[in-house]
Amino acid sequence: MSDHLLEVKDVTKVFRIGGLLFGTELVAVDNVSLSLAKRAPSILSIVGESGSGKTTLAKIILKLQEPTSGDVLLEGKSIFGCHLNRDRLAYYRAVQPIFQNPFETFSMRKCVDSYLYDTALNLKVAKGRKAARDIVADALSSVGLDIKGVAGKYPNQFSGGELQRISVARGLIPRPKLIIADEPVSMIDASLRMNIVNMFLSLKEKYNVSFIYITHDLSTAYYLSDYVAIMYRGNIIEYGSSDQILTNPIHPYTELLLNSVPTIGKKWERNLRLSNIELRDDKNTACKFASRCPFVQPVCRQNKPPAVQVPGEREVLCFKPVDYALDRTTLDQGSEKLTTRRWISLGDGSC
Amino acid sequence: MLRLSDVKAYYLTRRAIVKAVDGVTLDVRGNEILGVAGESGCGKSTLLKILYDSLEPPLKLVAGKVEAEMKTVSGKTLKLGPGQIRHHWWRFISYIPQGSMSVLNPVVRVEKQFLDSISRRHRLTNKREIHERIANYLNELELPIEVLNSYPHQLSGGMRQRVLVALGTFLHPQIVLADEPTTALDVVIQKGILLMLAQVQEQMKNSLVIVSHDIGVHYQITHRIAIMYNGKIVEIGPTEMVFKKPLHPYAQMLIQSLPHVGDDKHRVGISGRPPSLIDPPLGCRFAARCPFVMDVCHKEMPSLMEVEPDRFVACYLHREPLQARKNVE
Amino acid sequence: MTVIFFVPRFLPSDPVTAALGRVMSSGSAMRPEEVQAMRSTLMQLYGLEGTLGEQYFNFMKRAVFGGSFGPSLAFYPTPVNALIGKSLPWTIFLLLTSTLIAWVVGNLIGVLAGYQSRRIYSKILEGFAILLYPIPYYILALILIILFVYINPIFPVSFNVQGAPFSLEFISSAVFNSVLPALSIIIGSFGWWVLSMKALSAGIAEEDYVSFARFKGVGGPAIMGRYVMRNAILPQITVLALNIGAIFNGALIAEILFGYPGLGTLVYTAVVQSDYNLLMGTISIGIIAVATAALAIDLLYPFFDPRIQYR
Amino acid sequence: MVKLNARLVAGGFLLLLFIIVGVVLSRFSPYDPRSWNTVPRNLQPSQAHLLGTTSLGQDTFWLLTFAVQNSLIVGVVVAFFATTIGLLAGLTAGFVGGYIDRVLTLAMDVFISIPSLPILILVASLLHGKTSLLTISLVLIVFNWPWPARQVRSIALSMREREFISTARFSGSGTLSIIVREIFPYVLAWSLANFVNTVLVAIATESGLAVIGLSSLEQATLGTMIYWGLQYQALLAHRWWWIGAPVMAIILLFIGLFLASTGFADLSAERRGRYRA
Repeated sequence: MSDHLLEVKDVTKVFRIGGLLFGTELVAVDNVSLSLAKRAPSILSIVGESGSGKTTLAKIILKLQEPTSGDVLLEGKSIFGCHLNRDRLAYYRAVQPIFQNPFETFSMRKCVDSYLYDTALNLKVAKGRKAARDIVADALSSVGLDIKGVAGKYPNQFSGGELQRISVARGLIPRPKLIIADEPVSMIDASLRMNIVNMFLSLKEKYNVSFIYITHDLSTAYYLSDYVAIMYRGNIIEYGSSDQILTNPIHPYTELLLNSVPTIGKKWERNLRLSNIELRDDKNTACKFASRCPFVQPVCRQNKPPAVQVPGEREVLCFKPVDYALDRTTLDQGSEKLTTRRWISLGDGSC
Repeated sequence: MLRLSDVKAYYLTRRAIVKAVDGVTLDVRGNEILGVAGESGCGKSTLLKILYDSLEPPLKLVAGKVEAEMKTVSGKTLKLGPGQIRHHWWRFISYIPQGSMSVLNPVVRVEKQFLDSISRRHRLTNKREIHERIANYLNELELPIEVLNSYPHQLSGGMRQRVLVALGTFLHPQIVLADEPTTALDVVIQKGILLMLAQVQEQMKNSLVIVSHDIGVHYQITHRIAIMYNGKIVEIGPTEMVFKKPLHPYAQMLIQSLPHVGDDKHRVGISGRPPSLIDPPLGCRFAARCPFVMDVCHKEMPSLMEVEPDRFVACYLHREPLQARKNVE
Repeated sequence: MTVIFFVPRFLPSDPVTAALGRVMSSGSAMRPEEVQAMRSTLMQLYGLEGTLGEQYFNFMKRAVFGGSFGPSLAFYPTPVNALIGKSLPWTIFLLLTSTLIAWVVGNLIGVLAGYQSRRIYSKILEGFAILLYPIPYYILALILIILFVYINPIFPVSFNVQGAPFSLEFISSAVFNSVLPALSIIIGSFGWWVLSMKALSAGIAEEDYVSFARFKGVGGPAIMGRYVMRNAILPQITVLALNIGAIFNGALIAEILFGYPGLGTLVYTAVVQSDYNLLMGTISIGIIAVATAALAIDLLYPFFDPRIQYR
Repeated sequence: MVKLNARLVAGGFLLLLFIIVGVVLSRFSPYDPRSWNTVPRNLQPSQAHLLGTTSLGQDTFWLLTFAVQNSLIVGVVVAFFATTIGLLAGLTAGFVGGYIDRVLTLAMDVFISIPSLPILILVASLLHGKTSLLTISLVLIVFNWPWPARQVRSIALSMREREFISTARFSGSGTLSIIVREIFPYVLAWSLANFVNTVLVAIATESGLAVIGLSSLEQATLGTMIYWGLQYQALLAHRWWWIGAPVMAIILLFIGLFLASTGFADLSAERRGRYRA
């Protein structure tokens, strides 16, 4: 058996936009690899802005879309390999989703609890309706809800926060090893958001379940996760433990993101200029961030940046640390600005 | 500039009366950025409709006064009430909506949509002159001129929102209302647009009202902030002060619940949920979720009172008005 | 859409037997060899020799590339093409003018009713359209005939054009005679345009860009024209392409009832006279014409909608 | 509670009237509608003959009840099969997608853009005189399934991406169960509206064909009544009731059907709107 719970291997997803003749191709996910260790439950955040491919990646892991190339392994077995019903149900027992919009998670024409019973019965967690009721009640109480308050009600009778709890409860029924939560709190009011986020933390401990938390919000990602992967236009440009990445970013894009978060207690410097170039058709042979990067070098416009291993289980998709490691002096001559950057000190002693 | 006194505006539908704004007193001052913060369904967008004088059935102004003071070109001051403000839309007061795809006419070029808004309000009649002025203004805001010749779908979300800011401020209105101007935009673009708004306000020295659910946004660029809860303003004061020492329990808990990068403190949300706007409780709207709740809180809604210079709060924990305290001293 | 050309394949077969049956049932006794000879003659005339594939190939060769449907039997030896050539312009003239008038007027009224859907006049207009829309063309035609031919004889009973071709008298009498058939098509399709345009523009009037335009201080007529109408008319173009077949159906019957010398009447003649070649020809031409019109509208659509670009 | 709207009530009332006239009343007819000369010819409306009699010696009123019945049968049969086939085809195309979707969509577009009447005329003339209501119904079904199919397909396509479908999948539900339990409730009200509308279209087309004498002439439908009336120059002879009765019946029936159809459509829109709010 593999010692990885989940492995995403070189996954690429290309969409065709428009008709067969005049369409263009869009690389939504570009050669992404990720893994989650099995030994202890962990929370991995995939952070990115709209169009970064994070939701597509989530859909691929959830088998809702097939990758153009690459594979996803669950405990060493490809999730796309077999089409037997038995395998399908086994997959659903191991992986469960939580969606962004709680009002869309359940059909408006059905009672919410029917989904919970379906899950318990179809996934063979419970034999018969009576046993299912106990399991459903149990799952609901673990998210702080009472089965009596849920039974026979339609989605429009709940608030967004309550529905999201029910959605989590449904996902918990088969005792999955992994929950994929796609922006689970972005539609939830700020005052209630932390209740859901804290719930994830306690569920991780209580039920030994790992989470992949997909978000655009760096502060909850920092609060919640053990590991963070930053996505930019289909690539994971920086990966590592959340502490390291979010307090000491290497990639210029991560840094730009962090500086743009409207944090309370830290006023923005008023120096941001938005580019007027509509980023659409950069060549695929350059760093995708090159046109926005304040530290751009000629090499960034000519070559794809490599994935560089940085000590401490970190990986960065950028020329910055490479150049530093290879030839610090040439780079110093090339750009004076770069020598003042913080990442230089990070490289000290380790590279 | 614009003052609301004890305004109540309800949605009168056949099924129920939704008391979206239920007794709000607020004034928008000259040369300031005022933030209106609140969660979904707290009445902040209804408040915006009142400020913009765009009440349409089933929304109705039930009680209270809305007064605006407009400075005319000749330097006189004109008093305007509800139903009159709308005659000065775009010239005296303008509106920047959320920059979604749907606020610009999809089949008309951007320039034409610019011209729409000024042809009736502006003295300029020469087409080339207007074009020149628009081009200059876009230049000032560092926007490419090509956007004028584009259709909305050809622009990215961030660019569309910048066009909307330009559109709303082109005639130098005395009041600009921005409704969730950066919601659904990426953080980097959000920062750029908020800074752009702040810069424009700084140059024009007019009033900018920003409505947003994201209190981080308010912290970054507003001068004063009004926090709404369930159809009422619970706290209002200078932004810096409110964030440093929030007085209303709701404001306190809300600000404290937000996590920050690099801060490992355990954060908790507020339990429970806001009461319904159809059938609000008799007393304080926050009483059911408030950890400091007292008997009196359930009996009567506390009114907004000035408890420190320029700081107003509606809570029985801060019952001693500033005036009374001064007298004692 | 262009697969229309395959339609002749759908034909349930053996018109020959049917024709023979008619000849025989008309009383004249025939010897078997005569029957056989007649059969093969008919087969040849109808282009029904050989396997289905050969037939298809022959038909296509004759009809599509040669542009010929053979001679008419009823008006032997006039070729079918000549007959169609004479009647097609009439149908096109009738269909084009009446569809255009109905579409334009219907859409104008529809946008008016939709933009101010709460006003009483728009409710009255809508009610009027609801009463008109479900009534089929031929019923309207009958009502018009009853009203304006019998009760109130303004128009002649049968179609009657005078004067040399394209003289003033000819044109005016042609127009005069076309009023009733055109009116039946206009009234018949008008209700639909009003109703669909009303629904569309009422939806668009709720769009953010319309309320934003109002907030910008744009005047009512400009909003209705540039914002509501401009956006609502686009789907109506597509709907026109889809509905042209149904309108053509209606026009066929209206023509027959009014004795209008178009394709419909020709079809009817072919049916009554059991003129198989003529029938095939008229129907193929009709279907091809409708499909071409629909295709043309579809192809023109991107010119109206800036959101669609062929890159 | 489902709140009935005014259109549905008005339309339903008219339809009920026709069902009573066509289905119930026709059973009490004192005459056989198919035989001629059972009553004196060309009588003006009177107490004995409510709507007069025809030149063929039939009682117009009782003939009308049979005509309504036959027309309704054609309409309902066509609408039932067309809607069912359309629903299945649309769901298959929208939900299965891929190659099947492309073929079905092509077929839908072809059938929609071909005018149906010429084909019907062709069929009718080939079967010369032996046209039965059944064959006409069959052709009408062929031409009427693509409309609902197209609509259902687009509904299914948009639904496929909805999150609650994924929720059902992750609850272990199979594709069939998802179609039946998740998608069907959303399509149902719309299908009802389409069903009623197809009844209208089917009756209209059949009558149109009948008016020019190309439908089954033995069986009385609203269209054949008009045909015989025209054949016997009822208009020239100013026998208004003969043609007027079926014309009025068609107008009222169609207005009723149309009101009911839009009423159902409004109803489904309203319900969707209410839940969304």
